[in-house]
Formats: sequence, structure tokens, C-alpha cells
Amino acid sequence: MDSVANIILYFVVALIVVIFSVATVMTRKILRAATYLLFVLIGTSIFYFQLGYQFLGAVQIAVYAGGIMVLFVFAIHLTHRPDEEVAYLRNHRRAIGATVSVLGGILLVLALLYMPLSHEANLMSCLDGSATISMKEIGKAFTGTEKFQYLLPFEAISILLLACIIGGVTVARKR
Amino acid sequence: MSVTLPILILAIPLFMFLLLGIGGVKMSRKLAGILGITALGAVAVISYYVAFTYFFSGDSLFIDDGVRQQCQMFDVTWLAFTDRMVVNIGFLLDPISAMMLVVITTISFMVHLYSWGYMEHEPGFQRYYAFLALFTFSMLGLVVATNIFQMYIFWELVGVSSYLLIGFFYKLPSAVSASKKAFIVTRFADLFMLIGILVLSYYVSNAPADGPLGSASAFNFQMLNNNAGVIANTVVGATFMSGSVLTWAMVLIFVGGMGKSAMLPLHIWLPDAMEGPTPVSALIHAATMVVAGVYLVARFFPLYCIVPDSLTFITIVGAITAFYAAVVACTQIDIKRVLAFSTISQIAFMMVSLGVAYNQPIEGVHYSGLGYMASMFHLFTHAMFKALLFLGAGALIHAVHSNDYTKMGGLRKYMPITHWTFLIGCLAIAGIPPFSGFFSKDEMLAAMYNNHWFWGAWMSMVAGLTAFYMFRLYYLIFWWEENPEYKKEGHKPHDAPWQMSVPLIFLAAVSCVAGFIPFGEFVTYNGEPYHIHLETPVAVTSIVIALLAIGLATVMYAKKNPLPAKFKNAMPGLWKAAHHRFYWDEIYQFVTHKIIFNIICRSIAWFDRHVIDGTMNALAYVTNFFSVKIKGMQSGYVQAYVLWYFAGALVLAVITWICLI
Amino acid sequence: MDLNMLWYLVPSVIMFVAGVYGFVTRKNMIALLISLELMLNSADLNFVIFNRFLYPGSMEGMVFTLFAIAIAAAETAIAIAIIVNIYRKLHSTEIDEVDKMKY
Amino acid sequence: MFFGNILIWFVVVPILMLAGLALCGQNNMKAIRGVMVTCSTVLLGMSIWLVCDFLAQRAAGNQAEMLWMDSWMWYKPLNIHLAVGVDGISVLMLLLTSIIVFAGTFASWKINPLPKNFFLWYSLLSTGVYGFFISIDMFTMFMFYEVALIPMYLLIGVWGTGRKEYSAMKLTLMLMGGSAFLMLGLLGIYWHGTPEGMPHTWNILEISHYGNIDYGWQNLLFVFTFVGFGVLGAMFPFHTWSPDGHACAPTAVSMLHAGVLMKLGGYGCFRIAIFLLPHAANELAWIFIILTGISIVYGAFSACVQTDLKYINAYSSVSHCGMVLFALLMLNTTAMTGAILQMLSHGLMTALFFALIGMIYGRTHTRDIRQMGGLMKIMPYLGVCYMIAGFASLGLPGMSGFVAEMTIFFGSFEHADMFHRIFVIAATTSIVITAVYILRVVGKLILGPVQDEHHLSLTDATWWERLSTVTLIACLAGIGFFPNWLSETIQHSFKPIVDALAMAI
Repeated sequence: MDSVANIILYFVVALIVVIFSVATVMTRKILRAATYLLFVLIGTSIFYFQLGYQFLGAVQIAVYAGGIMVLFVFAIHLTHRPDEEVAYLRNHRRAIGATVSVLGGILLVLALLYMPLSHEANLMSCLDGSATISMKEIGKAFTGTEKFQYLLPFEAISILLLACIIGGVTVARKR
Repeated sequence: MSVTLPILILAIPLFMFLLLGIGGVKMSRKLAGILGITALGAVAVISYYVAFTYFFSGDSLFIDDGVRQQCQMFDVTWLAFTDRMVVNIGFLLDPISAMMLVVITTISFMVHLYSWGYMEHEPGFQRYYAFLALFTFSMLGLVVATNIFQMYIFWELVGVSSYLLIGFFYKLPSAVSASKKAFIVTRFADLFMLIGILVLSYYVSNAPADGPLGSASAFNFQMLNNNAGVIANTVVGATFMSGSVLTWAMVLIFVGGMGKSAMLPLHIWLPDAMEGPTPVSALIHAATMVVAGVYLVARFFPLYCIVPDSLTFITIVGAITAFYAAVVACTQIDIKRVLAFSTISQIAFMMVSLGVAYNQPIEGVHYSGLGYMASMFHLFTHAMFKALLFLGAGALIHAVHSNDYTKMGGLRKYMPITHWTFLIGCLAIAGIPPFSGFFSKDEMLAAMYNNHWFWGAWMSMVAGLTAFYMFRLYYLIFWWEENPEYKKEGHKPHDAPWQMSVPLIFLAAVSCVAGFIPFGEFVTYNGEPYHIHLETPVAVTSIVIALLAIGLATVMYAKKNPLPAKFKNAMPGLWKAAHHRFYWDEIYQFVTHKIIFNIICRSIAWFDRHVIDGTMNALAYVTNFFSVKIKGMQSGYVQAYVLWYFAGALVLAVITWICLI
Repeated sequence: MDLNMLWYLVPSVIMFVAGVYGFVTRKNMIALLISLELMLNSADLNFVIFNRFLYPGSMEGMVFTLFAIAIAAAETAIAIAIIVNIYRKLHSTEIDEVDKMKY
Repeated sequence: MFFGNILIWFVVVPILMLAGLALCGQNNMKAIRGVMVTCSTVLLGMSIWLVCDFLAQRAAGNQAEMLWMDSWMWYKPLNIHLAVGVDGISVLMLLLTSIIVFAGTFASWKINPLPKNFFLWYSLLSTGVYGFFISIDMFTMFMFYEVALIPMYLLIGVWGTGRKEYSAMKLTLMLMGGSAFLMLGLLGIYWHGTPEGMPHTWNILEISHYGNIDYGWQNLLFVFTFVGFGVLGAMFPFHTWSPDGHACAPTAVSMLHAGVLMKLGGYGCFRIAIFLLPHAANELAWIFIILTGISIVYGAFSACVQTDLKYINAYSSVSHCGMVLFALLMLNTTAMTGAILQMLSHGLMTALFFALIGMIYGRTHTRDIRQMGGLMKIMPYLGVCYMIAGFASLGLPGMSGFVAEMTIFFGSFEHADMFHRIFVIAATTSIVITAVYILRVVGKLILGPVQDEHHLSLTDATWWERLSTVTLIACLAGIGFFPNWLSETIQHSFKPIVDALAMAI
């Protein structure tokens, strides 16, 4: 039995995530879509916090909500007039997209319902004591070379980011 | 006699052809003319020598126990199809080939000489002499052929030289189309000849090698003729459409002869061939090439006698052609065409004569060689006087610059030499003694009466027509009414230069005396001498008929009078039909152009472009169509990919799930 | 009432199919990118959920998500740079019109 | 050892030619022509020497099936060898190739644009042809066959005229389609050609010695291989690449293609389809006799109404090449000898035709016979050559065509049944139809009045054009005058094939 606060929090956040996800793809104004996305991302980060991944939740807010969203907004302002609407594709594509998405959603949910492991553990039992991961552990995991330690991917990511910076500058530079 | 002379007879004209053909452009006209005439003179001398040796030397090679022999002077392998079908190139000397050597070289030499004057101002003089040499070579090769295939080879070659010479004035479309017509019609006939040769050689070469035919080449004339009976027995079982295969083969071979000799219905090329220079008409289309058909039948005579049906066929074809051509000749305006139809008629005469040379086969094989001898005799005399007539016509055309007799008339005062020689030619062909035509025609008619009275009567009628149309021509040219044009200054016609007159006089002289040659002593079907004697009733009848016909022509045409027009108006349909040669050309035109060219060829070409090619293009189109359709899937739109991917994943998931359940 | 794994996965699924829908139907490239972010986010969430409920003792899911966020950031940055650049050239961010390289 | 075999040099010299051309500057015509003339002369010399030496060896009593046999392993797992060897027929085909390569070099003396690239592809094409004729290993044979086909695409597509891309595509695709069939056939022969326990082999002679392919397979494979080669030999429903391809190809390529490449089809038909699958050849010949019989008459009739000179010759090639396959299917020595003679004759004659058409086109810039006329007056040399080529085509005695056709007819007539008789007689009618269309062209194009005043200022042949045509005419007349040595050489070479056929009945 989970705490009522947790359940209420879950419902609120889940509702936000679901509504704004759908709103993001349904709205006709691109800036609104970006804003709704922001709500979805924040909702996701709350899920992370709830699941006990504080660091991840923080990163989610910092990188996504703080970084990427700014990029989006800038890009939108660079390429759109404020009142412009986002046109959908041809209607039949919309119908097909909707059908496929809805069918896919139903199918996936059905699959989840039939998934054998899904009912085993509840949040409470998983969040006991040792569940929270300290920054120290994360730091060790990223800088070690042992099993379950990720120095190489970490370095690879840093190079990727460097390349990304250079690439971004090169691509966007005015010639 | 060594083989050198026979080889030279063939080699000199061939060499002259190559020399004048390749080097002619660099030569002056005079040099080319002199070279050509000298070379032909040399060939003529050698041929005379060879013929003289053959007939008179008494060498046992040539005459054995009073029987003239066939002798292969040389015979070298040219191409071996199989062991039994070997094509040789050789030189066969026998009475008819020796006689033909004399005829060909004489006429050819005369024509060479004549052309020097006649063609003097024509461009391409050297080329002309080259072609004449080529023709002489081919014709000589034809007559001395030792085997049917060699004959076929040279047969084709004379066809080509005829083509080249008819089309000599290549800038005239009419000459070009006439030469084309001549070649294609004769080629069509040669196709049948080839099939005939194929059939004959197949059965002969498949006869057992240890049999009486031995293992000699299936083409060889001597072998075929000497074993005619054996061959008939060998193929006796094989029949095709209720005729024996041998009959079919011989008839098919004869069809080749019909083409070259312009027998009905393959005669249409000969009148058109008059587009060529007149000396060429004299040489090729009067004296030598057109008698190749007659020569072919004579050459194969023993084989033809084995299959009497084929001889009957020859007789019928000849008789119809002779009459047809004679009727048409009465209505032509172009003097060369009159002569052309006269040639057709006379050759048909020879054919009939050969055809009747075989009596009813009452018991066993029995032939009467009279027709054969007479036919060859007429071939000889006809060559001389018809060449004379053509050369005379050439002289007239040279003087008047037209082929049309309406542009002539009253020319006897202006061109005495031409007039007298032409008259001799006309008398000879009409069969008035003592000119040569009388004797040969008399023998032929006698042979025909011997066979059946019908052929005799029919051909006597043709002989009468011959006398009529020749004198009609003669009077219209030299009498009738003088063309007022001649009075004008510069238009006065005159006799030809000496190069042209000498041949005329020579040939006229030959035509006067040739009838007295005891021809039967030299040329008979079996080599044994035959003593010619005039058959008085036949001779008298034919003279009377000829005189009557000449008389009629004199009444109608000697002076300008309305009689011919009356006749013409009395039977307009007949006259018109005869004038249009009974519409044979139109029929051919219709069949070849409308049916073969337009319907068959065009539809095949259409079929090829639209059906065959269309199928291939359709294959390409279908492939293209589908690839364009499939190409849409590879559009490069990421969204479409996502959609497909996601839908695919769903489908897979469903399938997996169903399977798991 | 237990908050088990299913509760968390369902919003994630909806987020994902919403992303798919958006990706398939939108014409604007930035909108496409936004839809893409939705899908990515749902995937990240899944990693974390599975980690938490099935393997509470380890942290691989979280690490993976961290990397994914980093890469997503990089990717978005580059994508937006490209979009802006395309806009400069073509004065459009419509995906249908970006076919100069195709032909 | 490898280079000790003269036959290898027939491939090496063209490759050297390629290398030499590669070193030349793009527009250095002197160097390019130098390389081409030197190498093609060397090849011609080698071919003549080869023929002479072959005849000498045969005269000296060397009765081996093939001479200069040699074999080098090329790819072990599939037992592919580079196996070479020639009999009388291949020797003559090599000579034909050399003559045409030689004449083609001079015919394309002024090729434009990209002369170097043109000759590079041209050399590659001839490499393939030479390689094909010297090979006795089916795989290398097939490989060289493809090497010969592919350059055609570029040669037509780049240097052609008219609808060249379409034609090049059509030609290449149809021929490649043919080779797909062929490959199937060859693979079938490879897998079924050896008895149990023996290693599979591609070698033609070995397979024929085993004679192991069972009758069911033979029938299938015969159809595959014969159709495969028949496409290249322009057999009736598969001939349609030929008119378009020839019409659009540049002069030298038309010459080489009609002159030699189409012969690859005929050569392959008897060397592989008939030789290795004799039973099926006896069984199924009738199907292809019908098709090729149609080819002969059909091609000739089609040629009668064409107005483009090259189309006329292309259809005439369909007719003549139909004759080649037709004669091969008669399956007796005489007719097959005629087929080879026809190949040689048609090769030289068509090459001459295409060379002349190229020369005429180069001057008048049209190939439509309705727009030309009286060329004899303007360019007498070319006119005379065209007439000679025409006479060779319609089978004038003294030219090679006559010899070939007569040998074919007499050989074909050996079959006494009604079916063969009808088709042989139908085939003989082609000599008349040929005369019709040849004389039609000659009458319109060469003779008659001058059609176009502008043509009056045109010039006659240049020295290289004369050299090219004289070479071909000399060969045509040479065969026509002295056919017997050729005929004997070929007949002797057909002995193994005819024996195999007789065994299989």
C-alpha cells in the first residue's frame, strides 16, 4: 500500500503528462506546442523524483526544460511569425497517423496488461532504504573502468558534445 | 589442242574487265576503246581457231567414228559441297558450245567495234567497255560450262552484266528501273532454276555410289546426259504432286531459262531492257544472253527427252509466247520494242522447235533430232540477223535521236547503207530465200509438222505475222512519208561512221550466206551428222505465207494512207490491248507493288515495329511502371518511413502475439 | 492501491504514441523535432521505470537515460542548427519542400 | 610458358593496345591512330600467320581436334580454367575479327568527340571478341562474351546518332537478357556435364568427351543456350535490338557489331548448344528452324520498305544471320560449313556496308534514301563500292555471299522430309527478296538523277576510307573466287560436331 500523497501526486502528474503530450501534437500553434512539451518534460522529471532518481530529475529539468526548450523557442522565433499556425499534412495522412497511433497505443497497453512482471512490485517496496542513489555513487560510476562503470561512454559523450558544439557552430554560421 | 587457248578465251575478257574497270578512269577513251576491241578481236580469233579445230581437225578427241564428241578441255574443282556435289570450273567443247563461241565472239566483236562509233560521246565510255568485257566473259563461261552449277554461276553473272549495261545511263530513272526489273525478274526465274538444280542434284548425288552413276559429281553435264535413263530409273519412285520428281526438276530448271529467254509470263523485262544502249541490246538482248534458255534446254536435251512432259511444257510455253509476242510487235511504236518483241517471238520459235524434237514415245526412247538441229541453226542465224537489225536500229537512232518511228519515215534516201542492210535483215527474219532465216525456219517448221500438224500450222501463222510486222517496221521507217524535219538545216540524217557501218555490212553479208552452211553436219543432238534437205511442201507454204504477209504490209504501209488507221479503228479493243502488251506490266505492277510491297512488306514492317518491338518496349514499360510505383515507397519522407515502420512493428507484434496465444 | 509498474508505463505509452502521431502528421520541422522529443522522453521514462521496479539495486537504466538525455540535447542542437540554416536558404521549414538534395 | 602460346597474344595485344591508348593524350590523334594502326596491323598479321600455320599443321598431318591447346587454372573451387585452343573455324573467326578491327580503325579515322575514349572502348570490345574465339572453357568464354557486350552500351550511347540512349539501352538489356538465359544453360551444362565421381568441368572438349548430360536436361539446356546465343544472332522474335542498335551506332561499332559480335551468337550456337547437347539438337532443331526460317524471309521483307540505310542493313543482317542459324540447325557438314562461310561473308559484307553508310552519312548528313540520289556521279568510288557490297549481299557469283548461300542451300536440301523442304525453299526465296531491296537502294541512292543540289559539292573517298573498303572488298572477292580451301578447312573442323550429332540420334 503506497502512501496517499504518492498516489495523488502520481495521478496529478500522470494527468498532466498525458494531457499535455496529446496537446503538444494537437495544437496548431508551434510556440504552444513547445510550451506543452515543457510541461510534459517537467512532469516526467517529477516522475523521476517520485521514483527516487533525484539526480536524473534535476538533469531532466536543467538540460531539457532549461536548455533544449530555450533552443526550441529561439528556433521557433527565428523561423516563424508569431501568429503562424503549424499546418498538418494531408488529411489522409492524419487519419492514418491517428489510426496507427491509437491502435498502437491500445496494443501496447494490452501488452502491458498481459506482461507477467508488471504486477509484482509496488513503488513502496522498491523505494526502501537503499533505493536512493547518492551523487558519489554516480560520480564513481562515471569515472571508473570496472564492471558497471562507464568512463568510456562518458568520454565518448563528451567528445560527442564537443563535436556537436563545433558542428552547431559550423552549420549555423553565416557564410 | 592444249588447255592454254580455252583458258585464254575466258581469261582475256575477265582481265580486260578488271583492267578497264579499275584502271579505266585513268585511261583516255581512245586507249580504252582500242584495248577493248583488240582484246575481243583476239578472243574472237582464238574462239574461231578453237571452233575450227573442233569441227575440222578430225582429232579423235573431237570426232570419233563420225560422231562428234564432248570434250572437257579442263575441269578444276572450285568448291566441294560434298563428295558427290563438287562444283568445277571447266571448259566443255562440243558442237553447240563451239557454235556458241563463234556466235558470241563474232557479235561481241562487232558490237565492240560498233560501240566505238555509237558511244563516242557518252560519258563513262571506259566503264562501258569494261561491262561489255564482263558480259562477254560471263556468256563465254556460260556456254562452255561443264556442269550445271558452273552454268548457274555464269548465268547469274550474265544477269548482273545485263543489269549493269541496261542501267548504263544511270542518270535516267527509266534506265535504272528497267535494269532493276530485268535483274529481279530473271532472278526470280533463277530461283526456280536453283530449286530445280537442288532437286536434281539431291536425287543424283544420293544414288548409290557403286551404281551406274559412279561417284562423279552430281552436277556434271556429261555424266547427267550420258546416264539420263539411269537417272530416270533412280528417281522413278519419287513423285511430287503426281509428277515425277525428275519432271519437276527439269521444268523448274527450264523456268530459269524462261526468265532469261523472256518466255511468257516472265517476258516483261525484255522490252524495258531496251533502255540500255542499242549495241547492248544487240549483243545481250537479241543475240546471246536471251538465247541462254534455249541453250540450257539444248544442253540438257537428253534429260529433257527422258521426261516428255517437260518438253510438252516447253512447246506450249514457246507456242503461246511466239504468238503473243508477234501480235504485240505489230502494234508497237518504239522501233527497239518491235525488235524486242520480235526477239521474244523468235526465241519462242526455237523453244518450240526444241520441244517438238521429241516424237510420241511409242516404244522406248526415240527422238527426232531435227528440231534440235533446226533450233540451234536458227539460234545461229537469228543471232546474226537480229544483231544486224538492232545495230541498224542503233544507226537510225543515232541519226534521228529518237526511238519512235513516227519521227522517221522516208529515210531510205538519207541512209542507204542502213537501209539496205536493214532490208536484208528483214528479209532474213521473214524467211525469204536465199537469206539465212529461210533455211533455219524451214527446218524448224518441218520439225513441228513432223511432231503434230497443229504446231506446224500455229507456228506458220506466227512466221507470217513475223514477216508482216517486220515489213511494217521497215516501211514505216524507210518509206511512208518523209518527216519534214529532215529538210531543215542541221537535222539531215546521214549514214553512220565506218565503225558502225562495217559491222552492219559484215552482219548483212553473214545473213546472206549463213543459210548455206550445212549446219546439220556440225550440230546435232547426238553428234552424228544430219543431212539437211528442204522439205518442199513446208518451204513452199512458208514462202507463200511470208510473201502474202509482206504484200499486205506493202499495201498498208508503203505509202502514207488511211488503211492502218482504219484497221486500228475496226478493232480498237484488240489494238489497244496489244499496244499495251496485253497489260502484263500492269498486272505485275499490281502484284509487286500493291500486293507484295504494300501489303506484305509494309505489314511485316509494321508488325516488326509495333508488335515485336512493341512487346519489348512494353516489357520495358511494365518494368518501369512498377519501379515508379515502388519508388514511391522510397520517397525519402521520414514521416512515411516512420509510419510504415510503426505499422510494420504493430503487425509483427500482432502476429507474434497470435502465435504465442 | 498499489502504484505498480503498470501505472507508470501507461502515461509513457501515451506519450510515445502521441509522439508518433505528431511525427507522422506534422509538416513543420520544429514540430517534428518536438514530437521526436516526446518519443525520446517516453523511452527515457521507460528505462527508469524498468530499472526502478525490476532491478531496484542497480543503476544501469538511470545511466542510460542520462546518456540519452545528453545525446538528445546534442541532437536537438544540431537539428535546430540545420533547420535554421535550411530556413535561411529556403525560407521555409516545411519538410516537403526540403528536397533539393533528392533530385 | 603463359606467353609462349600464340593464342594468348590475341588477348594480350588488345590489352597492350588499351594500355598504349591510355598513355596517349586525349586529343593527340597522331598517337592514338599510331597505336590503333600498329596494333590492329599486328593482330591482322598474327591472324594471317595463324591461319597459314594452322593449314600447314593440318597439311602436315596434325589431326588434333584443337591446336595450340593450353590450360591454366584460374579459380580452383569452381574448376575454372583459362583454357585456349582453336580449330579451323575459330582460326577463321579470328582472322575475320582482325580484318574488321583493322578496317574499322580506318573507318573511324576522324571519330569525334573523345577519340581516345572511343578507341579504348573499341579495344576492350575487340579484347572480348578475341578472347571468346580462343576460349574452350565455357566460363572464360562467357566472361569474354560479356566483356564484348558491355562496351557496346557506351560506344552507342556516347558516340551514336539519333535515339542513341534508347537504342543503347535496348541493345544492352536484350543482350544481357540473352546472357542470363545463357548463364543458366552454361551452369546446367557445368553441373550435369560430368559423370559421377569426376570433378565438374567447364572445358568444352572434356564435356563433349563425357557426353554425360541426360536427355531431359539436354532439351532444357539446349533451349537456354540456343536462345541465349540466338539473341545475339538476331533470331526472329529477339532480333529487335538489331535495327535500332545498328542504326544508332557509330560506323566502326556497327561494323564490329554486325561483322563480328553477331557471329559470336552463331559460333556459340554450334560450339556449345549443338556440340555439347547433340541429342537435344536433333530433337529440338525443328522449333528453331521455324524461327530462323521466319527470320530469313521476315528480315528480307522488312528491309524492302525501310528508308533509312542503316535500318535496311540491319534487317538484311537479320535475314542473313537467320540464314547462319538456319544452316547450323540443319546439322549436317555441308550446311554447317555454309553457315560458317555465311558468317565470314556476312561479317565482311556488312562491315563494308556499314563503313560505306558511315562515309556517305559523314558527307550528306542523312541516311534517308529518299533525300539522296545519284551519288554515283558525285562520289563514284563510294558508289561503286556500295554496288559491290550490294552484289555481295544478293549473292553474286565471285563474291563470298554466293558461295555461302549455295553451300547452305545444298546442305539443307539433304533433308528429304516435307518440313525441311518447305523451309529450305522458303529460305531460297530470300535471294530474290534480297535482290529486290538491294537494287531498290542502289537504284535510289547510287543511281538515278542527283536528288539534292547541295550534294554536288561533296568529295569522294579519302585514302583511309579507300584502305578500309579495299581491305574488305579484297577479302569478299577472295572468298568468292577461291572458296574451296576455306570450305575444306571448315568441313574438317565440323567432324567432331557431326560425329557427336550422329552418335546422339
